[in-house]
Amino acid sequence: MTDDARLKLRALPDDARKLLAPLVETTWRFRAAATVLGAIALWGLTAYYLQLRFGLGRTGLNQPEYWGIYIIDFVFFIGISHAGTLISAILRISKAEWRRSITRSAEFITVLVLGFGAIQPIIDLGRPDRLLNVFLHAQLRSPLLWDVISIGLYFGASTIYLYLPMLPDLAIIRDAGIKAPRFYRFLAAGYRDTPAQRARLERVIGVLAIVVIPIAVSVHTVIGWIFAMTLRPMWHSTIFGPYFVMGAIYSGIAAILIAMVVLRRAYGFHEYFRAVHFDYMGRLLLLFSLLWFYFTFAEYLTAFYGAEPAEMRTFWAKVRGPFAAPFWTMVTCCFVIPLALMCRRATRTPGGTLVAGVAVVIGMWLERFNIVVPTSVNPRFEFESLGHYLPSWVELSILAGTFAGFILLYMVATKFFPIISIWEMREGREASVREVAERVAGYLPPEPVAAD
Amino acid sequence: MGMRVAWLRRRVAQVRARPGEFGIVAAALLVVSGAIVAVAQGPGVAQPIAFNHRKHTQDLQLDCELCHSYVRTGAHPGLPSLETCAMCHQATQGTTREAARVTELVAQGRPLTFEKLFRLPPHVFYTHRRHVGIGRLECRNCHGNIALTTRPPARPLVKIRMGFCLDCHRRSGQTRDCIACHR
Amino acid sequence: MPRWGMVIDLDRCTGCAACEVACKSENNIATVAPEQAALGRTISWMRVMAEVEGEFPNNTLRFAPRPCMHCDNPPCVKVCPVEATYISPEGIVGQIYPRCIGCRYCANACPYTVKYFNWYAPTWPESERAHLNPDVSVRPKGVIEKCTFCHHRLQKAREEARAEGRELRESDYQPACAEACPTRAIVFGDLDNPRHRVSELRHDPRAMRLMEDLGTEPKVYYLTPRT
Amino acid sequence: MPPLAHEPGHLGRRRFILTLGGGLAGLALAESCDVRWPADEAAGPGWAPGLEERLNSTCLVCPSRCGIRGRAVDGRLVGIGGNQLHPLSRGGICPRGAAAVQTLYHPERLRTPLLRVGARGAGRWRSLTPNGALTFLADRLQQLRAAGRPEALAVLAGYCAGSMDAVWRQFLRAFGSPNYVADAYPDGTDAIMAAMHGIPQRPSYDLERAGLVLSFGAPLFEAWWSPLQAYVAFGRPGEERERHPRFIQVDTRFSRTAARAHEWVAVRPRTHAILALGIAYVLIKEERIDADFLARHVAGFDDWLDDRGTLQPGYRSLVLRHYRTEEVSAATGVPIERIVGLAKMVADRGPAVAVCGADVTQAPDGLPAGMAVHSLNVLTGNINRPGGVLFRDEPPLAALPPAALDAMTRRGLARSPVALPAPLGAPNARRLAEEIAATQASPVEVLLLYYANPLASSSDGATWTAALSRVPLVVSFSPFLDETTSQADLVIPDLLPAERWQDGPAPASYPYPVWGIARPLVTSPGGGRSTGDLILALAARLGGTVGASLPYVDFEALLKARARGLYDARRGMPFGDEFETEHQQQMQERGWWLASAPDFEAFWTALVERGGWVDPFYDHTDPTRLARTAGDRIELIPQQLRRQADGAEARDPYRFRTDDDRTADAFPLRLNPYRMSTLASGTVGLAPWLAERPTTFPEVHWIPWVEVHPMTARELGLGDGAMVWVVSIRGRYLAQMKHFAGAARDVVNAPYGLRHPDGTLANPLQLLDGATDPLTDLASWCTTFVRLERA
Repeated sequence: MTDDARLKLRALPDDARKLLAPLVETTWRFRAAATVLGAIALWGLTAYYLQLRFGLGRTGLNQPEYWGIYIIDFVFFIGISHAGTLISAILRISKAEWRRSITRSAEFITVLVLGFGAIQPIIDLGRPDRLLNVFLHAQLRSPLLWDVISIGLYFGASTIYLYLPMLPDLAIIRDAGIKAPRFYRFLAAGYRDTPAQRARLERVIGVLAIVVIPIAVSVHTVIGWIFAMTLRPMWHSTIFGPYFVMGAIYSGIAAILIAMVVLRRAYGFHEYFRAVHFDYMGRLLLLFSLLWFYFTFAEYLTAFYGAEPAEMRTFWAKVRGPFAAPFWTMVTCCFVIPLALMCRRATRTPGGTLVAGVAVVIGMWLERFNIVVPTSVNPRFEFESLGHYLPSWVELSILAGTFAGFILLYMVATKFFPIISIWEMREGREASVREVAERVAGYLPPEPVAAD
Repeated sequence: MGMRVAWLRRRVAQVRARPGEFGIVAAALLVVSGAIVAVAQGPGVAQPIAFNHRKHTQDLQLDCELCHSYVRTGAHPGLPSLETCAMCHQATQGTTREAARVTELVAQGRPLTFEKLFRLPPHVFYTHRRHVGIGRLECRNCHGNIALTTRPPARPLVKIRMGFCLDCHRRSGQTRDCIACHR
Repeated sequence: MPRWGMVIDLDRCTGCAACEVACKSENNIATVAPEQAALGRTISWMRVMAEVEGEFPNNTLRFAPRPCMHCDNPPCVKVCPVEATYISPEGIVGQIYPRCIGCRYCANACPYTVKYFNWYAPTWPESERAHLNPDVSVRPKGVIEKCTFCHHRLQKAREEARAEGRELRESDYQPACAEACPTRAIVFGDLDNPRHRVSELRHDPRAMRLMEDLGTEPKVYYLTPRT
Repeated sequence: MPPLAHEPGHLGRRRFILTLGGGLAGLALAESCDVRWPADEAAGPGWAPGLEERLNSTCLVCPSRCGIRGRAVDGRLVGIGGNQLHPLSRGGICPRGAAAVQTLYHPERLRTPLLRVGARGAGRWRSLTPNGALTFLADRLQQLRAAGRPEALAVLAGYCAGSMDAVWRQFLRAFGSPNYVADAYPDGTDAIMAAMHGIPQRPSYDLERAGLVLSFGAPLFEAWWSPLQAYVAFGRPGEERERHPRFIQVDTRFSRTAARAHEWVAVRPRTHAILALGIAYVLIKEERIDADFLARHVAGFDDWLDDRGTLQPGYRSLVLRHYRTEEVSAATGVPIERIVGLAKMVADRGPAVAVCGADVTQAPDGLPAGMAVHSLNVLTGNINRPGGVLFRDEPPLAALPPAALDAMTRRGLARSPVALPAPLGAPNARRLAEEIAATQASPVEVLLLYYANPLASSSDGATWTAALSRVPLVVSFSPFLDETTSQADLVIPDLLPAERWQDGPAPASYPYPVWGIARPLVTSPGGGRSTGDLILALAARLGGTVGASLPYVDFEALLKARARGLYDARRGMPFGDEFETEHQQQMQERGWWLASAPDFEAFWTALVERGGWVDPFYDHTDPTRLARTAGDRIELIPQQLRRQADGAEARDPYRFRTDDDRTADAFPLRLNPYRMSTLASGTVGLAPWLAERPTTFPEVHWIPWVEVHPMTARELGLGDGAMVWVVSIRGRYLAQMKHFAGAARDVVNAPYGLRHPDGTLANPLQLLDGATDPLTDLASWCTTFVRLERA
């Protein structure tokens, strides 16, 4: 980067200077990490090429284990994608003031991870060359098609929901002229931050925030329904819709927490991600760990109590059979660890939330594994209960490649866009204190007027 | 919002104002699609002999079944082998170079293998028996004016696709069940 | 409109698997390499399921030859996103290979596990291609395949009957498995036609269907073994 | 808002996007137009008109010789189904028969004759023309005759009952050699019948009309003489419960027959006969025997005075003395109530037919054990009765012309054969190998192998290796390079069954004479000549006595000439449907006969079209079908055995040892080899369809396996599916170990004849201890002990 850009950066006001610094400064650590991640992603691409060339036989899938890592990743990534849009929308609507530094990074997770999630079923297709059949010969009875629709909608909505609130920041970058002027001029699309524009923008964001919530809920509900609409033991369950939505939000919060801790360290955003953010997000995580336990318990108790033989084969396979290890690891990661760490203020620190977040992300991946695989290898027709599943190196490479690709893209995004909203911070400083005071005053009975 | 709509209108107007840009894009589109279709279709079918259908079917009034012997009974109608040609071309017929070549081949006993022109994908269960033998369809219903050609066409005169089959099935009230034709 | 169905008498079945091999021969089903077979990727549209229960010397065998059930209410058809699997007016659940995108949702939805996936393209030694049945296509890689009640035989039988200007007879259309069965345990025909044996046998007191409680309405009936 | 559109970069971006869109649209176009289909979908009907031909023939894959119906499309055999008219199989087919299309087009099939160029077994060959091979062989045989040693020609033939057997015998007789050895699945039942009935013939079983089929180790649904015969009997009268024969399987393992029979009686190895006599004990005690039949037709039931005037114990005394129910129960492991129940069922559900399997006779005391099983049929009088044991005759084919003999042939025939017959039996492969291996200068100079692969199928592989190395010229007619064929000097591959003319008479187990005709269903793409035609051509080439004895242009002509015997016999009929067959049977019962064809040509055409000839009538009143012993009585204590061996054994043949010496703890498990329904002979590898799933249980694919009880395996620390070496004192082989709850705790069940994917045979027979039954020469399959070692 040029010294010119540095000079221009230095001339900016405090928030903008700090938050735009990653756009002009790139450390060797970043380059090293990007190289490694890029290599892994390329490796994953190579593996996919092999699978494309020779067939899905390159995976460890078989009969009756028709679905494996790819579908697990699909559910997992789409789940993570609930991080941003949904959480930021909820926080925005509920006027949680502490959201201001968090929303942007969360929304980026959504848009990027959604792409990586959406390609998973395509990777899983036997005939990706016939993908267009899904549109040419769409059969609306199939939950898979509902999914195509809701994910498409969600992707569109969340991209807009990421882009629009970024407009003022893009205008700031354009005006500062620190980087690729034409690029930012195009993206800023003539936004001048006039009061009229600002007011219109805020109105649109408010509407979008409301619209995006039902779409987000529908996405993971429908993914849950993909499983629930079949007659398979421990899939055919009405709880799956809400269970999946809850799990998605849970894993999303964990992903945001990890991103916050990493961004805070990597870009020195200590002043923006403060103890209170971790404390509040930690509380949210705590709430969801309890919710997760409630849902899981309800789901398993129902299956256990009904004791239908077909269901029980899957149930016991998870609880004390060949899948006991992933099952109990899941319980530990999704419930025990986050509960233990997040129920005490002393551990709702960046370090504590990082540990809990990582545990939840791992646990939620395992949860999807525990939903997909044990049921697959224990089909209802019991003669076929000879199933087994060992992912092949191709699947694991694609898994690693997808993770690496997502992280890499996220890193690159932080180099082009402020990962913390500049204007929302400024707005917070300028307007919010007064607004909050007024709001709080509005909650209370009016102060008695002194009798004169 | 109104402002963005106005902006969009302006942009469209700008593009309209410069047909050159539009033309380039359209040309590129055409070239690419054309290339793809050409590559996908391949070079076409070449026959070992420039067989004159018109000569045989119109001038000489020979029946299709004479050379395509299984057209009423087989799945595929069959193509004439050298023996079929030899029925007449033992001695040179006519004056063309191709006719002389056939006679030469017959004399030498060298095999003559015609190439298939109209091809169906292998997942279609189609029999000529059903359509010609039982259904009494005319050859030209599906093969167009092949009988009037004077040179072997490189590509089918009629593109036989599922829609083509279904149109006829619909018109004639025949089955439109998938597995009636897909195997 | 006929409604094709099958009755399998478990009392007569010896588990010899002639039906399996006859099916493989009729429907061009390729074998898979030994390591693929060990992974569980063999294809067998008709398959004699057998499981030994109990301890020596008091073993019993739980078994059933299992083709596609051709359900009247097929769970696989509902979930297919591209209508590659569908139920024909005569009740045969068809699989259209050139349409299938290979998502395997139908395979997961089928409670009877009758749907098979081509993990690789099926392969044959060159010389073995000579015995491929020209009435049945060889599947490409990456699509689902399954028992079709040998519907190509129905296509041909109809053609034959029309050529001879007569009605279709019970014996005209028999799937390869039913034809091969040495103990005549497999009976096939029109369930609604009182002149066909299946329509009588399915009302036998021994008749049952697999997982009837799921409401899939299978058209394959089993006559339970007498003890 | 500034105008943006003039920047070139902007334009480029949009063009890029549009071009990309256009490309995608083009792809969509190409896709939706179905313009091109990938190569992997290219297998279709292609050019061929799809002309179909369906021809009846006879399956030659196993001895059952079922009727088949081949479906050929444009000259390719695309399917094999059953022939509805065949009286034995009635349209049914077995997996092996259906999979024969894969054998026909097997990539490893030999198409041209091969002459060895390198060392024996080195696998280096030179192709010969069919005529070159014929000349080569003819020259070598001429040399034998020129040297005055016609007896130095020997033929070892596998199961080829019918005209091929007759042609081989005729050929050797005219050539002047007594050395014809048939290795046709010996199971010792002919020796049992020879000893007890004086009829040296395998028995027939009228399973269909039996009330109870009591099988002692006979794998009725697996590698039996005719599984189809058993299937038809098992499945036939399904709706009429009373007529449904009840199948009871006495077996050492939970075989498929045991699993699907109505009852399975598990016995310890080597105790089948003890159970049979235990049942006899109850029948005698309860007086549920056919006393009238015993009195009129049976000798040796009661005690009798021998020539020296001493009182000899009869069958009754021996059984009552030694086979008290408690003792039988203790020896066999079958509970007392079960034994009594079985006896009651034999008495009540008659006619009860006891079928004796190779499990019983392939033991050191196999012959008496088989006699013990058969004695149940004698006790119930169920011989020569509907639903019983029958002795049927062969189809009345026209005999080949008497062999022409000259001085040299007479001299050769007068020589003693290399392989002398067993005391009760025929010349056999084991003796042939031993004799050749024992001498430095082999008595056999040319050895012809016809469907014989003794290196794989015999238990004395080492002897055979030695024997083969001594024979100067070994010729094999196998269409595949099997173990023995790869050790040959000359291979003249036969055509496969679907390409040649042959006949296939029904096996002895079927109670009616059936003559199936195997005819070419397709022509062999590589040309070639069937061995039958080759032998006829060879005879013509050799000329002289040989040529005069086999005066047929080809095998089809020979079959047609022999069929004249059927036409002239004025009985039987070309195959017909069940109604026609029943009608003919009823007519013949009343002494009538319905002619089926106006002349011989029409008769022959009908025979070929319908697949063969059957005589559905069996004469139950013919006394020569009961006994042909000296006293015309069935001998429960055979006098022939007394003459064979004088001693305690002869006085009481019904004593059996069960205390095999297992070599201490080194070999703790008993080896229990068995034949598979999908593979009986071991000469050809399994068709891929069969190799992929050789059995319905246990779940195995491709890899040869052994079955071990899960507890036993766990004690050995071996998990399900582990690869193990099966080790005996004589050798070892590699197999996959499957946990199998239907195996006894102290045995290893070992299917015979399977190959690893690389082609090596996993052969439990190589491990056998070498014990034989001295009376029949049958190898013992049940006295070998092994251990399992992790591979």
